Amino acid sequence: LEEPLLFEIGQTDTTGVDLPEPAGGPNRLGGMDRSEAIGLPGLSEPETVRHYTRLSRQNYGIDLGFFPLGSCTMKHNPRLNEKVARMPGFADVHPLQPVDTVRGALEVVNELANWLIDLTGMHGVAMSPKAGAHGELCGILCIRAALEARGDARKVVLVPESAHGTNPATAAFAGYEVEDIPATSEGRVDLEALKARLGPDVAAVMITNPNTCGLFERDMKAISDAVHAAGGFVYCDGANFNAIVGKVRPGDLGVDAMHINLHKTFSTPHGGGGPGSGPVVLSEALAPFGPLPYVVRTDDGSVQLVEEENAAEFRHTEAFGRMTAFHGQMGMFTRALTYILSHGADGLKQVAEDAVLNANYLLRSLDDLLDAPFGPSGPCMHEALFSDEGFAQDISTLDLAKGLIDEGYHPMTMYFPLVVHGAMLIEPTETESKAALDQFVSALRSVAERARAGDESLKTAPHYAPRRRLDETLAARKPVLAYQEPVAPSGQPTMSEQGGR
Amino acid sequence: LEEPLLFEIGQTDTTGVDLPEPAGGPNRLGGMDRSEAIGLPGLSEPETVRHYTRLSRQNYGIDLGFFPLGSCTMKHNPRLNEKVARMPGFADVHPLQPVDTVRGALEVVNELANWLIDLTGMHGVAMSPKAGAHGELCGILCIRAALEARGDARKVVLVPESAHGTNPATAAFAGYEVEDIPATSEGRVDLEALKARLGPDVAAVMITNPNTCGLFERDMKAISDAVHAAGGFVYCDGANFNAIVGKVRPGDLGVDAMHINLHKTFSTPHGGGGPGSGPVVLSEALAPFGPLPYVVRTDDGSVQLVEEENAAEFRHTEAFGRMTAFHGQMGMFTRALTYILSHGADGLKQVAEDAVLNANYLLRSLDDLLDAPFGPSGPCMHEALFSDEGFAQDISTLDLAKGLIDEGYHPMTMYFPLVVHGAMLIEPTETESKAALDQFVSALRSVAERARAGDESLKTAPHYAPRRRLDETLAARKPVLAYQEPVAPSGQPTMSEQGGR
Amino acid sequence: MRYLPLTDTDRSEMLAVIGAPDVDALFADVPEEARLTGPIHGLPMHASEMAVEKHMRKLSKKNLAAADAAFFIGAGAYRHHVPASVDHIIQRGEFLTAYTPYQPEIAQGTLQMLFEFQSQVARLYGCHVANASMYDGSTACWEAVAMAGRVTRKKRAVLSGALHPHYAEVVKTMAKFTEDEIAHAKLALQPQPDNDGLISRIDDQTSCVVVQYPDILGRLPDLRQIADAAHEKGALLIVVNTEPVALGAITSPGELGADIVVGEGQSIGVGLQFGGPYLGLFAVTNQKHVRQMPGRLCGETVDAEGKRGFVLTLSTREQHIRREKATSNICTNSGLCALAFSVHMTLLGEKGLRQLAMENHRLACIAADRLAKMPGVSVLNESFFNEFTIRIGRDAREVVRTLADKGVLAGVSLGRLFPDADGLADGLLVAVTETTSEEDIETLASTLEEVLS
Amino acid sequence: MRYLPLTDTDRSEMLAVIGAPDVDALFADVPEEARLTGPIHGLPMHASEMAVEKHMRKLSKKNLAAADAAFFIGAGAYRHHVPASVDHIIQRGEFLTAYTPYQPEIAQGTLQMLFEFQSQVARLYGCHVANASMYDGSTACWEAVAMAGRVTRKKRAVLSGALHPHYAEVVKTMAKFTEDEIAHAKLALQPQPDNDGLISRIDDQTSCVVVQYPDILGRLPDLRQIADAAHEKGALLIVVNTEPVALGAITSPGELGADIVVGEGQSIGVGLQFGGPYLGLFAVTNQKHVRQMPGRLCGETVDAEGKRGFVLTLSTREQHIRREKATSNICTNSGLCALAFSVHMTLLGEKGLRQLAMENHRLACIAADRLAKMPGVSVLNESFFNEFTIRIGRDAREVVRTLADKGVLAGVSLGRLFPDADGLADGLLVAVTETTSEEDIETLASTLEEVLS
Repeated sequence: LEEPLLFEIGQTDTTGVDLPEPAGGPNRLGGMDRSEAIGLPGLSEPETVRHYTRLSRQNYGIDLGFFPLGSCTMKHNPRLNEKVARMPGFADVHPLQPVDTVRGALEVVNELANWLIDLTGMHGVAMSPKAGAHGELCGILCIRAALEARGDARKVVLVPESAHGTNPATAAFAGYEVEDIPATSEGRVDLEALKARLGPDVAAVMITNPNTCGLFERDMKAISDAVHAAGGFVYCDGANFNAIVGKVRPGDLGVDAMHINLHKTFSTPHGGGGPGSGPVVLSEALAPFGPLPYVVRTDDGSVQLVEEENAAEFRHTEAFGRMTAFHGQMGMFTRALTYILSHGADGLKQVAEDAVLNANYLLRSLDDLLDAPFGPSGPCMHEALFSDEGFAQDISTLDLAKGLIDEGYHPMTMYFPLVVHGAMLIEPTETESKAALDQFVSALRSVAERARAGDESLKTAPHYAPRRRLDETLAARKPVLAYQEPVAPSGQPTMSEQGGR
Repeated sequence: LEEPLLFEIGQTDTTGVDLPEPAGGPNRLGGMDRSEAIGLPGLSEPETVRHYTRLSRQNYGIDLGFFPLGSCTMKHNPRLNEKVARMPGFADVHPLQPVDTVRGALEVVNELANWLIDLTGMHGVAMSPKAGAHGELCGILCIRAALEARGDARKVVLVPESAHGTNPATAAFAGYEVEDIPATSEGRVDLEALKARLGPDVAAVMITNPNTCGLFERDMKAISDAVHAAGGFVYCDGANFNAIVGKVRPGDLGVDAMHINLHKTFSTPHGGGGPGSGPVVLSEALAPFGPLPYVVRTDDGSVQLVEEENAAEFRHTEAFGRMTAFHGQMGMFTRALTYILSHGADGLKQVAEDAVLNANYLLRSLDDLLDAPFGPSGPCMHEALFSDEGFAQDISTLDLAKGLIDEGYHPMTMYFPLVVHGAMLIEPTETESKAALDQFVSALRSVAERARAGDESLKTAPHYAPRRRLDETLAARKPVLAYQEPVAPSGQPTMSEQGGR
Repeated sequence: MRYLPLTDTDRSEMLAVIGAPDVDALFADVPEEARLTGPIHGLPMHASEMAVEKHMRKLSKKNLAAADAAFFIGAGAYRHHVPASVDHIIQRGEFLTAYTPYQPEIAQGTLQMLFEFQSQVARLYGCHVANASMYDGSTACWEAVAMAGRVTRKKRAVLSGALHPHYAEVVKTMAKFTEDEIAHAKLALQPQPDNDGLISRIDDQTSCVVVQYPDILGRLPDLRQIADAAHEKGALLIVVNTEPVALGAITSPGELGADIVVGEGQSIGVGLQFGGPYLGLFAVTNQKHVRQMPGRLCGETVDAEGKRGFVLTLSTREQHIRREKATSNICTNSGLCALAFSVHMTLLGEKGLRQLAMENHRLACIAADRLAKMPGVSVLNESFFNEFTIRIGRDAREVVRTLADKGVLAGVSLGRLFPDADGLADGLLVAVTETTSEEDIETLASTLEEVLS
Repeated sequence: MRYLPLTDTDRSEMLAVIGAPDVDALFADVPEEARLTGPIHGLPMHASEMAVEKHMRKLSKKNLAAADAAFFIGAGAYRHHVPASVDHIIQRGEFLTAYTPYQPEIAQGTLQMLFEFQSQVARLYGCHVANASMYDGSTACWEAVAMAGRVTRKKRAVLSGALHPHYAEVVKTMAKFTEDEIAHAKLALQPQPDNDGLISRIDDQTSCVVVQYPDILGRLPDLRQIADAAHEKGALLIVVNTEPVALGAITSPGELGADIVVGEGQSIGVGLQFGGPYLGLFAVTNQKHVRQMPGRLCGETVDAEGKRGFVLTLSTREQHIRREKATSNICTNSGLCALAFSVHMTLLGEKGLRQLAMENHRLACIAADRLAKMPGVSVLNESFFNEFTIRIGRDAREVVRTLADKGVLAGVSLGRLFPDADGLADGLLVAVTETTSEEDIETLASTLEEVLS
């Protein structure tokens, strides 16, 4: 049974709530009363539950199976975290309640901040960024604020070509010119080329470590030293922190700012595209410029939340501003802290080790059949990268990915990083069992054999999914972005026309 | 992907909880320490969630679609009810806590009891029965206790042949001989035949009203009067109370005892087969014999919970005993009360009306194509009954039902009641929309046309379900009721043998 | 009404199809004088979700939740930590809103789960086969007695005095009507169960002996001796267990000679819930007895393509087929609770169950040692798992109520459990689980000391 | 570790396949001196679910939950009743644990939901197209200003003084770096918004005018006049709404001339959550502006068999394709909150939304009338929806804190929102929703009277 659109089954006079009919009479709306219909369809509660339950069954999630999206870190989402986030003292408190009535919530922020600082070996943390990209922006703005504070108007940010798209977009958004850093043939930043480019115009270098080829940047400390010597700052994209949490602290490698994707490393749910949460840890040099609200460790070792009200008290008056209306993603903080406390310092180290072990196991279980361009570069970290080398002429990475869908799997990340042709980036995470990996390897090997043999049926895969291949070109060429009522057959009433002009 | 058995993927040394390793050393187990392995496989939490999520997707539920099981009353289960049942004051209290610490829980029992008494027009209610059949037993035992109290050793219980199988089983369990009551050609109890059978040996008549043919027993009052005149009692099977709640009170029709399936009328979830909950309302004549714990309305109109401790205080010393260890299905009481308060007296009446309206709409939308043996007997109540009359010779009701599965529906109740050949009993309930009914009618009509035309493919349906037809004969002939490890290939360790001697 | 999808327009259109002037015409068979004309007088009208939630929350807050107290109550229902994922899974609509799996092709989720559940219970109990669950431990206990009657064709059951008194009461209530004879020993406060007394009551007319393990005082009877005595007289041994966690630490009843093992499964996955719904477990050690078992059974089979699948089976024992000749009138099981049990047991696994059991025992030992040190208090038990009996030298009912006022739910007084018995009034049953902290134990001890002094 | 499935046996077998002696060999690229040798010193080790839950519950109980107080706080986040079914649906694993729908064939659930969400938001805002959501209202507000700059190729934004001060602060923070000019009027406590003052600041260099509706004081500006003035100078009108429930009662910004409508969607389905995650809404009235929009868009298309389906589209605007030339660096949306919003809005439907809005307004009128009667208290607003400003003749920050000690969360003092502004200190913003009972209003009034006297 296909599930129709809400707009095809709902009616504007149906409702799934029981509220009183408005009494009418005078009001205080200042003459702005709505007179036109809005056109919002409603459903009774049974119909609503069924509509969304059915829709959900058109989705694939980590609860259903292995979800090997490289760089996205699809790991198990513990249900304890969901339960904790719903405790009334967290879910049912307002961000503007008097501080004395939210002491426990602030303790959550502080406890989490404390862990993030300790795990990264940094000095302070800006908790408010709403997602990874927002955190990047926060970090780059800290760097710009620090440079401006010393009257240094540098204009360039260096970004490796293999970086996440958010890196250059962020630097540009913050008003910088973006220049590429080349990579070595083994998939790492070219230290010599980088050094050659450094100079008084370079504000910062943005490095992803472990990088998007799944490799650890061996020269990280040397890079940091060189950048610092040239008067710039080092931004580290922390999207892949899950590979090294508890094993190495970015602060020890000279990083000045790094965002942490709580949904990746600390398993807050992705929810079909968000919400994320991207706290940014900062070095001593950048900490004074962190935006409000901000969390800092004071001299006595305690951790304090700093807002506009108490910025002076904590000597945090150089904050570059505010990135969002309230305190940040509190609902994600409770989940992340719950996850961290569950694992503890020992468990988090095990997380990194098992994630890396799983990735290397996949790499070595597949590299006889799939080309691993950086296979000889040493062990991978949390993800394994392959190219489409060896596929039959007319079979693409996309075809292989869609073929995997027919095997019951979500595909890996495709065509990223851009430095590898037809890239396939596979990240197993630490929450997959060996049995699950073995089953996946066998499925992927079978599809890869077909790709090498030029099996034409791959080109029309998937065959067994809720939909066959969707026409993305049509969607972009003639965008239909909102429901519009079909022209009504004569005599039939139509639902109110789409609102607006 | 097929989901393997837990026993095929779990390991006895894997666990999804974090508990300390036992320290060893002396204990107080009195020498009963376990030495042998148990053989219980474990899974980590991610694997557990995935195992059961995948299993769940092999199931059909009311959340997924229309579930027209006649006599089973598959209606929407509001999520508010689930939320309320989990409030700590209900979920996290022990049945043996001092009474002063569970006043709110007792109020729930009392409030619900109050509603049940008012809605049925009865005198008292035994809340503890754990399910409908347990309630039936409770009611019959009340009757037997009442008869014994007056020294009357009657031996026979009369049951219509269309009754639920639980009715005769219950009467037999309570030590009675069971005799059939015949039905008229229009599908109701034959009043004259009943009167003729009544006598000093008849302890009770068990009537289902509305009956299992979906009809209201018009002569209910006359039946009751006749039974009472003959010194017997009237037990009413309340499984179908949902059809008349708020429209007529069984107490007004002379009923002495009736159980109420909270999961049917008041929408506590069926949960794949339970738990149920079957409070029994009692007439003034039977009320003194209701088992403990018991709820009674006192002279001042208040409602009181009576237990062993205070039985004397409430003059309830003739209780026939105790049916279960504790107070009954508290978790179902909170849900049922939540449901009742949501609907209110007006909404419950609407529930009955919409349930009956939906059933008659189905009856009249199908009776040109499907034989409705009691169609001429007047409006049906909450369910519509059809027979296999008109099907091609070799197509059965079972084939039609399995064909419906391929259309995306759960089949209706089949081969019940026994009085109709190839019976199909369809109960839409009040929580289905007209659009959902129309869609179902169209699907059922298409399958029915195929059944009439003798479409052979129906005989092997379902074709699109997680499983094709299952061999029930094999299951019963060679019962495999627990997992047994396959014989291990040589050299491989086996999991511990199945426990026991 | 938020749960009712029909609009007034729908209703009119449908009445037109039916050919009825109004909805009351559909109730024409109800005698006019019995028909209610409007909503029942004096009852409230429908209410919004918010209003109902507020009302129920208010009632909920009138109770002292176990989490908010120092908590030591057991006596047949135990407070254990249930992992959050258990509750998540049982709320999946596909499990929660499914019916009894009578259409196996679209109910493999429930059926495979039940098959796994049966296998888990059988292994836990050391039995051959378990059924797909029953209402609760007390009703399962009576079903076992009734089954023993069918198997042995005898009508005399011998009940241990240390059987949970509510269980005994249920058995006696039912036996009154089936005219079975129940021989029930009196309970005495002894450090060890009175096996000899029990055995002395077994005779040739005895269908079964019913023994609880651990027993109502928390003691651990050695079952082998009773099993031998029962079997010698042709009686079955029924063992009742109300704390399945114990079986992670002690030998299973099946291994010790029980013929039928029944019990309450609530400890694993289900929670306290003021007494219900709970989970009756029922298993037998002898395959030949399977067809005399009550309740549903799920079995393995194959589908038309030869794929493994599961179905409800042996239903010729059941009421919907056999009617008055059924082995029981039971119709529902406790499916959702069985699911919760099975999920929790899967999370535990053998390793976790053993750890959990030993952690319970460790804390119980700490509590017993702490209480034994108090003046005026003595620990009765020589052996126990996670629950034991103390004597406090005065009527425990009163003391329990006083402690409750101070936020300590100290246990169950034997006076409450056995209101008519002599010599038990100063006994207090104290249960300790992994949810009990050492701080809780200290709170119990110091508050009890305060009250007793 | 309950979340880690690998056993030590698995680990050894896998290392053998890899050909590594131990797991540390896999970290060979990490410089030895930076490698941590054991768990970080001073941090706690792993803990059981029960222990973590207890710890977090303790922290939770240190907060005063809104349900336990008389609650009147708004100022950009509103407490509404969220139906239980909303939370049930967002916890379905298929929604909760899915990724961004980059593989549309197996993500139609998320995609169809987003398409429905976009359609709902567009209609609610009276716009042509809405995106698939952003972080929150404040960041959506800045994105709108940035988009207006791209559309008009001008760099001067005029902000109403009655824009939420946190929103204005976010805009100003970002503008510092992009070197946009921000003209921001000062807020004065007037019964009506200062439209004339705002209009007087619009010039030919103005890219956009940003107006909040209802504004931060709860007032309802007539947007038509501002729209005309802005459009005359070639500027776009950006309307910010922080209370979507209001749009059930008042005319939508799109219908009144807005070019971009942004806002906070938290009121519908999401809950308070101490400030996040929330739900940024973003919509435009002019189809030509679609390609300048930030954030994800979901569009309709067909599959290879011609069946309708949905995909993320127009991604050439986005960072993962355009990198430094993207319209925004935004990468995630607020998908799960968008789902909650969409489910709640579906339950409401137009009928329910209007009822909800009018019930909010009705109760707010009762509260305003009640407070206006108090000595020393005056109501500022001539118009309002469910939030209004009162003046209490003394510093409201102190009064709010005193009331909180008495269990009354009375609202937000203007002094807290505008710490640097003059003349606002005695202002208190009071929000009233359907969750506010008339009893709560009475509690507020009487407690306030007690504190003020």
